[in-house]
Amino acid sequence: MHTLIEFAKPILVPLICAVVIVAVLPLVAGYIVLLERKLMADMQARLGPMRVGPHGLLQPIADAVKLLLKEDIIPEEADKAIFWVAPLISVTVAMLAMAALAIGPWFQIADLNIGLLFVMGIGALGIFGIVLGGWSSNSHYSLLGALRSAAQLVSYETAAGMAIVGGLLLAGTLSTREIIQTQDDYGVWFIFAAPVGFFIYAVASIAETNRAPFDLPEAESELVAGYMTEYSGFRWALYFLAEYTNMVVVASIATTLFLGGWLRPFAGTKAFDFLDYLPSLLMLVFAGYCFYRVPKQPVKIQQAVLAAVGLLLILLAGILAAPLLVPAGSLVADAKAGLHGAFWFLLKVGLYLYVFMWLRFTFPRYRFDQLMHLGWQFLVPLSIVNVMGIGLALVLHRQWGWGHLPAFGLTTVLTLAVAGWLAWAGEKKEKQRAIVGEEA
Amino acid sequence: MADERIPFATRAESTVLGADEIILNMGPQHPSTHGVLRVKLRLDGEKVIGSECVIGYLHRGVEKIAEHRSYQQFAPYVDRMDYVAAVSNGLGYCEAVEKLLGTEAPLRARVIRTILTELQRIASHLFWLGTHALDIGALTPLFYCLREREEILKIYEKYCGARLTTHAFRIGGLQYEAYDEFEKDVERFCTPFDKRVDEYEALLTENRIWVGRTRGIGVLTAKEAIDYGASGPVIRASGVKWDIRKAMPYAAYDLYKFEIPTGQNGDTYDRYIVRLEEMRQSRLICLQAIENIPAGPIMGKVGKVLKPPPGEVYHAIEAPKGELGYYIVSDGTTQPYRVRIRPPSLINLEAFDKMIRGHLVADVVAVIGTLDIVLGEVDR
Amino acid sequence: MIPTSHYLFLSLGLFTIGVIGVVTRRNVIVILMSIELMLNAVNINLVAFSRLVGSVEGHVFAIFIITDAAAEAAVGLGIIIAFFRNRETLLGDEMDLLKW
Amino acid sequence: MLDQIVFYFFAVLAVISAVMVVTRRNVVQSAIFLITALLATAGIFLQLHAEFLFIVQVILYAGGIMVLFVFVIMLVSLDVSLNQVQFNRQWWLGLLLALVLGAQLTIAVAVGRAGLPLGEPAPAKMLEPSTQLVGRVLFSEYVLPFEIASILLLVAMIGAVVMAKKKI
Repeated sequence: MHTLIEFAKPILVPLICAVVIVAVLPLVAGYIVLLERKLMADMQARLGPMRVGPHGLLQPIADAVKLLLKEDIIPEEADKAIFWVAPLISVTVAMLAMAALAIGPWFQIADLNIGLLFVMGIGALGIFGIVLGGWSSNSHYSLLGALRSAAQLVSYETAAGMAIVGGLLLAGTLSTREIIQTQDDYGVWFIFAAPVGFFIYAVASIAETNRAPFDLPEAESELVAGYMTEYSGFRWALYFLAEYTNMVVVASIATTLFLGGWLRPFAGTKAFDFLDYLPSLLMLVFAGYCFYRVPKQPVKIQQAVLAAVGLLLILLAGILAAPLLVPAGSLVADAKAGLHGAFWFLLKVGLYLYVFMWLRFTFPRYRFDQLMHLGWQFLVPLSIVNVMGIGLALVLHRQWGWGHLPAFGLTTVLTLAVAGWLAWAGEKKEKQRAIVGEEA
Repeated sequence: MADERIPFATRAESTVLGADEIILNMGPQHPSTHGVLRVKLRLDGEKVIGSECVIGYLHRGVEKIAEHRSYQQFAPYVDRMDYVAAVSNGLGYCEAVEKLLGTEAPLRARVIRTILTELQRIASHLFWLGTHALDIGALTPLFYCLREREEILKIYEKYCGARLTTHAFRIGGLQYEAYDEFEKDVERFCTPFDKRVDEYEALLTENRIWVGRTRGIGVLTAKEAIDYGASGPVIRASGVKWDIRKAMPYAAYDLYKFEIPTGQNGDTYDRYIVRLEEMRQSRLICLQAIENIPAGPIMGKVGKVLKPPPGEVYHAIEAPKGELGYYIVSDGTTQPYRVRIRPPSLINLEAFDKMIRGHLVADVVAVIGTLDIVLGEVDR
Repeated sequence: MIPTSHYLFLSLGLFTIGVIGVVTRRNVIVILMSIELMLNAVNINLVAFSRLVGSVEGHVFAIFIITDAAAEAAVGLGIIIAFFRNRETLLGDEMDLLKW
Repeated sequence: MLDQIVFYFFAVLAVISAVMVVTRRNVVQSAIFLITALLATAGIFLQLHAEFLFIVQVILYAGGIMVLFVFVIMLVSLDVSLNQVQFNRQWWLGLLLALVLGAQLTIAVAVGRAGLPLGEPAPAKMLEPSTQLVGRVLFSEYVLPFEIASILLLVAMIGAVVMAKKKI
């Protein structure tokens, strides 16, 4: 028995993690959608889903059931086999990318030494799901949407890749685990060392996941729903799942590389150790809010559901607090790294996604040529300059013995100056073009 | 518009690359053609090199119906043309028939008509702003705009019981006296409305993406605008100071002070600015009007059966979308011999091809949006 | 342990299939794809030998080959697009003009 | 054991996909099978502990070059070419020659395999972090070829733009 466990151990842990991810991700995606709808409603002076469950808490489940039961329509003229396979490619690839991500020090499927590159590379395959889906639908809207999408993904992958290279220069490794370890050693998250790089990655990642203001491929008002136009029911849901998984993936990359992964803010400073209690407190506050709302629910069953949610949150708070309360050395106390790491990681991912959504509710959509201009004439040059700047800072720091602050401060200012110049030049060119256009 | 530029043979085998141009059919079922407009676009890649609007999907024969209804019976039908600005439609029709009869509504009726029509202008522009922004991809302004529009619709509901197709006016004046809290309600809406418009502006006016999407798009010079017979905000954005409220005052507009906002470039951005400014001006008119609503009757001396003397009349008002004209011919019976309506949406839509050529597919929705068309009015 | 010769057999199998594709198919795009297949077969060879010898130079050369394949695909597809635009066909045996 | 399973699985997958690439009538299907073949090759790279090459294969080959192919296939018309004869008139001659070539190579390998030791003689430790190793070799010994390759890419890029643009 013992030998069996020993034999299975290296396979078992990743397997469990993988199963957890595959099983939980659709649910998480559903609740991200709910969160998005609720946030959107809040910003738009309305309530959002309120009917299914208290405050719409069960809406994602209802949606999933509806989508599963919907008729699966395949257009007559479509290339059936490819039409079937395309959404599967999208989903598989998006989930595969999760494999190398370290959600807390305990929860990781595989710590590859090409970690981040693996995530990027596998993510790049997702484009086939989109392109093939759009092509096989045999519709102008789908095809245009797919082509736009492909062009957009390829363009912004360049900028995102170069931004990541900047971060990797700082880390000196590709393994996700070691990247976070390096940030712990430095005592500073890379966002503070390379803010421009983070900015570039943030913009490019929005574009890569086809989110507003870069959601041209599915620009509802222009191309109906882009490559998804002809899809319905479960296949459509798969595309949706892929999109939200991709959002989680890019948020995780940004968290890992720039936001310190599972590290608590001020992880190295003893004076800030009280932050360890924050997770439990946060859960308790949410739980308190749930209980406060319970009597106001109209129906018994809704009250029960909301109370259950509150209890769940209290349970989570207890789990998060337990390692802090028991004396060090026991197994429970050791679990702190894993549990709190996962909490902070997910919190950062959540905040990143929140910014995504915030931007979506605020901005109009770019036009395709404007999008390409922004990508190729601003972000790509800037990301190259950013890499050079970080390289310069590292040389100044390591070989010339400058301090962290002057070295990175100087290069950041330089990079920002280049950014300003690029923006100014772009503006000028745009104006000239407008004048020429008027004359012509 | 209807020339034979596009042989609309669907080239099923035409591909994006193989043919120099592809033909894309937008609508009639398309989320951003504002109803059932169908636009056939001739594309070179993503560039529009020609377009044709196909209309008539919402044709209900409004003008023909008029010939078989008495003058009063026809009044509710005009509300169904521009259904987001039903009050303005009614005003134009009632005033046209009054002109035919040679009477005029009492002053009190005219002032209340002015207030309601200006509120309708605000409501129409709000709805336009929301949907236009939505077309360009900004989700949030729509809900802000609908929030304010709701207040106006509530005023209508209190006034006449209906929210959308109100049938608020009667030939000769008003059927309903303004309810007790009317002034207060209008004031409660108008006073903070200025800040609300600032809110929309904060979201859009200086927004780089919004400016990039609208500036220089769908340009219509002053001369072209006049040639196409455009009216309303479309012509004013091109720099022509043409507003029927000033040029040929009707209702009670001559009593109030207001500005005619104009633009210079005649592009989508200018039309946006002009409409926002118009909302502000309408608010000022309303505020001026509720200060002093004269007492008196609300209904002029009009008989139960209308028999206008034989003759013809053309009366135009400044509807939210432009010049809304009614041409009515009477043969002395209780039913009009002929009614011809000049819908601003249709006439403005004719400039569409001129405005869109050379732009990209994504600009099509921007230009359709900026024209502020309502298909019910285009097709009648 | 897998004998290195198995990698070689796999590689030559893929290579031969690629050659067959190049010499028998008419569609230019398929021909181009067959060429990619051949380049790919060579890569397997290089990496297998690199493993055998215990150095990474084979990897380096494989990277160069992939670079070359990218360049080739870009230019080749550019030519195909230009050709298709002018002749409206994709058949290799109709590519019988040196200039137009 | 696992090693063998992985290798033979990917090898069979690669060969079957390759056969499909050259025999499919529909070019899009050919392209999809080519992607599968390339990914199978990537799997073999992984089995050979060439992680960096694995990801290069996935990003560049499958994610980059094949996207280009699929893009072009979608841009050019397919319906016409579906009904055309897919093989050359002298296909039998080509096939014959190709098979002769294949036979020659097979004989060469079969004869020479005696001289090849079994795989895995190199210490696994040395090959483990192949990313760093590849980087070091690439940027020290092979810097010149690397730069030449980048020039090649630049030239190819310009060439492709010149070729594909309607009017310059």
